[in-house]
Amino acid sequence: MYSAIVERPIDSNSIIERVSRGSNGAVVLFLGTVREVNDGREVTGIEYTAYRSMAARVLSTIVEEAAALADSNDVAVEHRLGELEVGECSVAVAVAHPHRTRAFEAARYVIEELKQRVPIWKREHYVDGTREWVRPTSHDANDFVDAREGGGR
Amino acid sequence: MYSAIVERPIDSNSIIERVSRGSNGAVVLFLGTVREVNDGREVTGIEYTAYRSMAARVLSTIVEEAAALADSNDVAVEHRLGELEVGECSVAVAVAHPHRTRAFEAARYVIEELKQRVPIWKREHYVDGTREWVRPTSHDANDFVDAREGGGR
Amino acid sequence: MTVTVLLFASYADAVGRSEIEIDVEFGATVKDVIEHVRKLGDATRLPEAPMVAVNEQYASRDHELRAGDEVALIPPVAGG
Amino acid sequence: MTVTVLLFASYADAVGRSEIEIDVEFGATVKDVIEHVRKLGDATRLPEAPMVAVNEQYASRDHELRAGDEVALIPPVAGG
Repeated sequence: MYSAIVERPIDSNSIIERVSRGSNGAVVLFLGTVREVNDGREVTGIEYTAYRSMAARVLSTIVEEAAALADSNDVAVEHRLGELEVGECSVAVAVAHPHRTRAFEAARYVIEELKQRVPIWKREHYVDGTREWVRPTSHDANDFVDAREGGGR
Repeated sequence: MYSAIVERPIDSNSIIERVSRGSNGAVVLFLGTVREVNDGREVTGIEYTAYRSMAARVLSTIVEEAAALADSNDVAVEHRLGELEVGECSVAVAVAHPHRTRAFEAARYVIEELKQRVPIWKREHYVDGTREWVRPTSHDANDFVDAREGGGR
Repeated sequence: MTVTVLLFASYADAVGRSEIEIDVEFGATVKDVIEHVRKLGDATRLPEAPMVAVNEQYASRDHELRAGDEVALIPPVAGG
Repeated sequence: MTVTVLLFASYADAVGRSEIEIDVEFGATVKDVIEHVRKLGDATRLPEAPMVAVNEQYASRDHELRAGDEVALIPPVAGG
């Protein structure tokens, strides 16, 4: 198991290597990358900040949960902080397992839980020079956070 | 969209690069690798063969289906043939999408359909020098093939 | 009429060949080809109803063949 | 007793600070700290019921605080 909050570019190969073993037949890697357009606005970059000590702790807990779910210790995640350009990788999750179903499930679990529980925030920088803190959207599975927050956008 | 049957090592980075674009926020990569133990027998390597022209055709069809499912052209797959050692990658699937749910679904679709429909076979080589054609197992989701084949193991 | 039969993996081992030209009656089906091939090899290793592709498309047992068709007997696939 | 309040992202912007030491009554809860902080900043930008962590663990509004606790007001998280 491996989890880290980093301030340097993420190397997806090194994340894969952390989980690869001869007993595993399947590796699932998820990469989150900075999109050039979000909610119709052209983005030039994103700045990630965190409640760093808690983020590291929650991330580590999520990896332990995913490992228990998959019955495998071969779960790794890295989240990057700081200024990222369009196309750069903000998060990488890798899970290896003898069988692919478990690898897919555990990788999905890590990214969904990360997005709901890890105290990390991002501020998008737009072409017009403005910047704005991003609220979670319901494009994927963030409804949970909106509900907990008692508000929603 | 990209699909290929190859006889050289698979470079997962090049597969990721084929689908990465600034409009995508999520990349899912699946790697199938040769396991050192299968059904309790110690494996030294695997030999993959195919009905090559049909395999290429079916693989291409599956990629088109996954692209339609995900509403994205950023779907790529490579399957290797020949002799592979333990730990080597036999198949790589990459899907990129603005949103992660679709990327996960499409990547899963490609590998499941590949395992059910693409005419590729593998012969495992064991420590004791014997070799055997591998029948699909039901560890994951190959029940479909067993059913179609009217037999099962 | 003549059709080409392709055999792969365990089926090729069972018959001892990977490609055969066979003569079949006009109007012959996939089923007829399977029966023909099972007599050539170790029939216990060739199932009565294998998956079959005709000209690279999966086909049913009663699919009617034409001269020159490529009929592939497809063992349980195991890619990935 | 004194607790440390941590503010992040939009909440730090709303209050103009990222860390505050505040005095609260013995037996004060998370809710009391939130009310205190909302008076310091632009309350319209600080919700009445934000997510809160006490000593790095998510906590409910009626969680009772102890001296020296680190109380973090957590804006909607947006990692990934």
